[in-house]
Amino acid sequence: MSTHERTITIRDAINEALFEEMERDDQVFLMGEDIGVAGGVFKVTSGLLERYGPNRVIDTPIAEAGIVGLAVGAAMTGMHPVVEIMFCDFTTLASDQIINQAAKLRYMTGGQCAVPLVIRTTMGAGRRTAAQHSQSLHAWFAHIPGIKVVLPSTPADAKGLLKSAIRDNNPVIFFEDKMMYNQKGPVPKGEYTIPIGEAHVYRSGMDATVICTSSMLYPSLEAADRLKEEGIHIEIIDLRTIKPLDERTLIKSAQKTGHVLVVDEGYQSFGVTAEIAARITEGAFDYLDEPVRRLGAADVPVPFAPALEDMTIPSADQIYSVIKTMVS
Amino acid sequence: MSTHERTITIRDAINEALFEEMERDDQVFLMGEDIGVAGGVFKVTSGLLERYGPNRVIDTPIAEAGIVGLAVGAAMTGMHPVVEIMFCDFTTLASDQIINQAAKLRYMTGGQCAVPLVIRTTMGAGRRTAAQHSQSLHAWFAHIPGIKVVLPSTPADAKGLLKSAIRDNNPVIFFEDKMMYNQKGPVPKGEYTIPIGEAHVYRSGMDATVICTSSMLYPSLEAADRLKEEGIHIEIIDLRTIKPLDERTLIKSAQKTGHVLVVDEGYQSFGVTAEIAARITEGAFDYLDEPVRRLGAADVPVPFAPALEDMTIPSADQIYSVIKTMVS
Amino acid sequence: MTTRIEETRSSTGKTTELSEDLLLDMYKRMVTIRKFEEAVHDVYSRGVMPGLAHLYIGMEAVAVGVCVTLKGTDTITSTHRGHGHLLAKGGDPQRMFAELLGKKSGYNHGKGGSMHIVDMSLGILGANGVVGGGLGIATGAALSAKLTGAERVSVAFFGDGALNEGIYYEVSNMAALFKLPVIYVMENNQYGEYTPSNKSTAGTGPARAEAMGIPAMTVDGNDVLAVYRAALWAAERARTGEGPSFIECQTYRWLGHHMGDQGDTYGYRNSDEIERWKKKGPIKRLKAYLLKEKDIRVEVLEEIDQKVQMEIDNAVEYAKSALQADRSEVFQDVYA
Amino acid sequence: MTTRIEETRSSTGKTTELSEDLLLDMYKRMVTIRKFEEAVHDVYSRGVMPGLAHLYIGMEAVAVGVCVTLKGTDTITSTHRGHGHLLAKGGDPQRMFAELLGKKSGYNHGKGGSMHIVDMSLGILGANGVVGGGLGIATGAALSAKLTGAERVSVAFFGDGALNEGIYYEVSNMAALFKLPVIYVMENNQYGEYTPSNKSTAGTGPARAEAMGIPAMTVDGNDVLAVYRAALWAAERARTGEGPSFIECQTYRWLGHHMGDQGDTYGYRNSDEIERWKKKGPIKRLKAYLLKEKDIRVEVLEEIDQKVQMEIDNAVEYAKSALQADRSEVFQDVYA
Ligand SMILES: Cc1ncc(C[n+]2csc(CCOP(=O)(O)OP(=O)(O)O)c2C)c(N)n1
Ligand SMILES: Cc1ncc(C[n+]2csc(CCOP(=O)(O)OP(=O)(O)O)c2C)c(N)n1
Ligand SMILES: [Mg+2]
Ligand SMILES: [Mg+2]
Repeated sequence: MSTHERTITIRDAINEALFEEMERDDQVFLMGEDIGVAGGVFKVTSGLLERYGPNRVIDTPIAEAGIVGLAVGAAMTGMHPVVEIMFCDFTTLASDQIINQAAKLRYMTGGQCAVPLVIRTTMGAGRRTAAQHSQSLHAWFAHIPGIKVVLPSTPADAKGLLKSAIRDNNPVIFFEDKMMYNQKGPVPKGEYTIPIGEAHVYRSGMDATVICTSSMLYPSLEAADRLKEEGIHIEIIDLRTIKPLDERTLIKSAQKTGHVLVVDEGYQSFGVTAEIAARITEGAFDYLDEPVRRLGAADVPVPFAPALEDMTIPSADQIYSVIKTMVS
Repeated sequence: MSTHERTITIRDAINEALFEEMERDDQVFLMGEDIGVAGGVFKVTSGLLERYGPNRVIDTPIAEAGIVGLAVGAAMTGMHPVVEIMFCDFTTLASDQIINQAAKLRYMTGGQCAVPLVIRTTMGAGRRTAAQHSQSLHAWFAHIPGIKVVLPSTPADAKGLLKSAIRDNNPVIFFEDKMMYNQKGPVPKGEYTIPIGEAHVYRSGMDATVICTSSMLYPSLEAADRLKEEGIHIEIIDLRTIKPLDERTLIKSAQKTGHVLVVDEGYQSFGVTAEIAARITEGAFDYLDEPVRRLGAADVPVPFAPALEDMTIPSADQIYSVIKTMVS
Repeated sequence: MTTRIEETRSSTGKTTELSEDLLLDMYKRMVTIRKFEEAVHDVYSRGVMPGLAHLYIGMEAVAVGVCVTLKGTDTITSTHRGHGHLLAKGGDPQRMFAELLGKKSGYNHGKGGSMHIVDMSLGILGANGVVGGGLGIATGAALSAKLTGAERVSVAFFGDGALNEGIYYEVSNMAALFKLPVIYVMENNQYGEYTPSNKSTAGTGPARAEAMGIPAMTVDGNDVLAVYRAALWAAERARTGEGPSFIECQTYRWLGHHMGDQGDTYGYRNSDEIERWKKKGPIKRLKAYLLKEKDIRVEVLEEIDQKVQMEIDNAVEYAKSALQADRSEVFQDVYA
Repeated sequence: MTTRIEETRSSTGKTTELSEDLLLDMYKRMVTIRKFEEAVHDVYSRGVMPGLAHLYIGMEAVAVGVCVTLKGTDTITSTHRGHGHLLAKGGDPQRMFAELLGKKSGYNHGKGGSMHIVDMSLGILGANGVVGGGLGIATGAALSAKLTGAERVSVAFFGDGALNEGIYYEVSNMAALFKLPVIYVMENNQYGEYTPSNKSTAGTGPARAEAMGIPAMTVDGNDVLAVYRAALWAAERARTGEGPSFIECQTYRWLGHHMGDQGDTYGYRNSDEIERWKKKGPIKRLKAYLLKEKDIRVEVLEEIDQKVQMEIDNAVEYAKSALQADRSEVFQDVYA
């Protein structure tokens, strides 16, 4: 990383990445609902319409399948669309386009075409917006060959990974946690990218490994801080990308600590935590002192009432308690 | 099971279940593309239009989201729709309806309504129809709370489970392997149902456990037969339902054999095999002699050419070899 | 078949046939919505209400004009901006407000919040958080009415933005083919979030409906009587087996898209426009009609206003003091 | 704007402006499609071809009438019934047939098969296995033409069945709003699988397009010259920035929905109907026109027939003897 760093929010980091990549490459353009005049409902795209005009920052009708459909066609014919789907809950409206078209075209055609397309979307509960606006459906896309799945947790990663995603020649779905937009962190000043497919050992430790995705980094850190006071040293690995999955880093850590907890905000069952647990178990079986533990979102539609919603999302308390039972 | 059995195909078994349930309950009706006049492209619904008329066997336009949308509304208002989505690849066009509406309505409304809806669809490769007609996307739906996921492998199970699905007060997605329709097997004569959520220990054995879904039963049996000749006795568990998952049966078997292989035709990564492996590992860690092994479909879009396609689907050979390395 | 908006705009003059009771009922329902939404505005602004709230102020005539033509067994589906539809169809302000505050005695036990309120006993098949999400459900409810021979009408309220989701097209095509008793009520409040309707919609809603053989009409959505007459026409068609109808109601939302953007920093409309529409406000308009054309005394209306205000105040008080959603219910009702 | 089919049906009489070369080119392309499909029929019937094959026989005038108006850089998207479009746009019969047989030298190295053939160098953005799957891609290709200022036309071929998928509505709305250079060519072959178009579609394709402000036309899709003229009109509109157009071509598929249902045991149409349409066959019709109105000698056409037959025979031979898809490629090209 560059030595010149500033402290900015994830929102601004993403906004910067969009500016820089649009500046760098004429083929990059944005499409989505209210991303132009309004600057996006999460204000992530502000200023871009003013700078690049309505041909490169396109306000669309409310039509998720159509938006992604157009983006696929544009990507096949030389452009590099960056599409915003406001909530990942609504990627379900475009999932045929994403998985049957975007993800498969290259392979089905024997490599004749590429679909360099980025879908930015939001994930995560905690906003008290109930079951249709709070899902984290990244496991769905991770299941599908032909697409990459990125979910950063810090401003620096968000910027560097989005830039990589935009330069990637494949469809990439980029999950932004909606509660994290105001999260601040240091971001290098100059040009940089972060490679897709590399997990980040955020903190090292010998006693147990916590593998987390997206905003789950923060309760993990909180739990780790508390555990540290008790002399328990946790290694924290922020996945950053789930497809491709940086299996090696995970297995190495598991081999070192022998205790692993995976934390993710998708529904726990048949979700991301299962695959990670399975891969680690396959790769580090003889080193594990106990099964890989998992903490996903509860297997219920996300409820509205704050007290209920909070029960369904993995918390620092839960992480703390699970680790405690593991290392004791 | 009844003592009076006949040998019929899965196609006929499903057809019988539909007849019987439509006869039993006026609220049951069918909707789908070409299910009426044509009797379904796989001929599963033949005869039903003639018997129950166009109000209860409804040929629809090609509009998957619309079909499921109507079914959700009908289910909420007292009907029991059984919808056919020709290929599960096209459930992606209806996935908003399935997961944001059907699966969540009961919970979101605090239990005020039920959505008793069955979606019959096909899964499985081997038909040489390439990447958009060969997927097995059951893992997607298993990830979503509020929906049940059933995937039978024998005529008797297909009939009994479909009848249970139709009587269930929840949305149920019912996967039929398109290569299995001609599979024959004994089916009881009288009225019977098979409960959703119970795995079937298809064959018992002490040396290793193979857990399989849908058509993967058949290569598993083939491999087991070969292994038997070598004195290796495999326990075969046919899951039949993946949501809810009959964890207890799986764990019990794992505790007994210490060696487990999970075989499924969905893409391996972030698929069904991972969750099953994780649950077994959590429940039987101390009994396992090695990590739970997994065999899913290769993580590639399903290719067209037979020689290539066959490489991507778990085969009896592969199952045989994996078990051999496990028990030796 | 499309009636241009100009033709219906002046229609309040010709409605001598409506009883005073009905007119006052409409007035009361509209005031109920207005005061409910004002209360939401107030409570939300104090930071007491979690989540999102999309207010219906300015659009009251649409929900009320349609719902007064409906019977208890008729069904509606609503939108993310659902409070108005629910109240117009008879929803209980107490249980609604309790739901908005995430309380156990809320309609959905606090699990749904503003965008998911349902009352099956009143035929309210739900607000919906997915734009266009009610269209399939409403059309399916109409299908079940047809299949069971129930003489039930199903109404789908949806926005000008929702018109561009493919689902509308898929289900309305089936409604036309199967002659289903459904009414598509398009609330054209000129914007979907921050995008003007003419930037998101090529052609018009009514033209699109007619292209599928669905008779359509555009009415002044701030004129409750015009909406009412259109709904009567459509409901009559539905009840007599003539199939679906489409009504576009031209109206306007006075406030931001949701409570979180009241300042209107999104630069998509100007205050002149807002003022112009406020002058044409639906409640003001009905009130003037009642006073001038129907010779109703102002005290009668004031009494209604006060009664409604009390009812809403009570609902807010009730909701505030009600028990929080019950944590023991968090894993309940995922499955039936 | 909709031209009724009756008006265009007799239009072949008025086309004195077309050069003989162009007419013979059309003839040749149509015969190429016919003979290619006959070969598929033959090879498939012998059990040599894996998977599904949806034949285009009877519909040749649509693909050819449209594609002869296109330049090499113009793009098309096709359907599950794609061979005709691909050949009309210049696709190589050898590489196509090799693909159908799952061979390494097939267009897609055997990974795609009949429903996924692409030739990016010819602007063929692909057959598609999802009904309506080409509509988004075609509209997106038109968007990229507009954004880059390329004077490129994008054509989406799709069926009467596909018209009812919501995606058509979503993307054509955007095409109209953004004035994209796209032509929607609806092949109304009267059925989607086994369901007659009038049972699946309320209203008509052209009416639906016009409701979104997209000029539309219905032509006799068995009259290649009528299709050609409609396509010229639409392509001209596209090239001059006037936006999308819609052409409905009334035609018929002679054979089953796919090779697996040739016996037509699905009871959805009768042989009278099939015979009636065969009499109106597009190749027969063009041939009659060339012989009678254009005084072309029958030998000229026969020579074309023979040449094409040889070319197709060669393609089949080539494909049969080509190497199987390469197992070592099975995990390649999942990602770029
Ligand atoms: C499928 C989907 N896409 C996007 C959104 C985000 N969203 C919520 S309301 C809204 C605008 C809806 O506009 P309109 O239908 O006109 O209703 P209005 O808000 O004007 O009442 C959008 C885009 C959503 N909830 N669902
Ligand atoms: C989304 C989707 N739904 C269903 C199918 C199955 N299917 C294949 S072709 C077809 C009929 C298409 O009809 P039409 O668009 O009229 O084209 P035609 O076959 O007549 O050329 C159907 C339903 C599919 N391939 N994709
Ligand atoms: Mg609106
Ligand atoms: Mg057709």
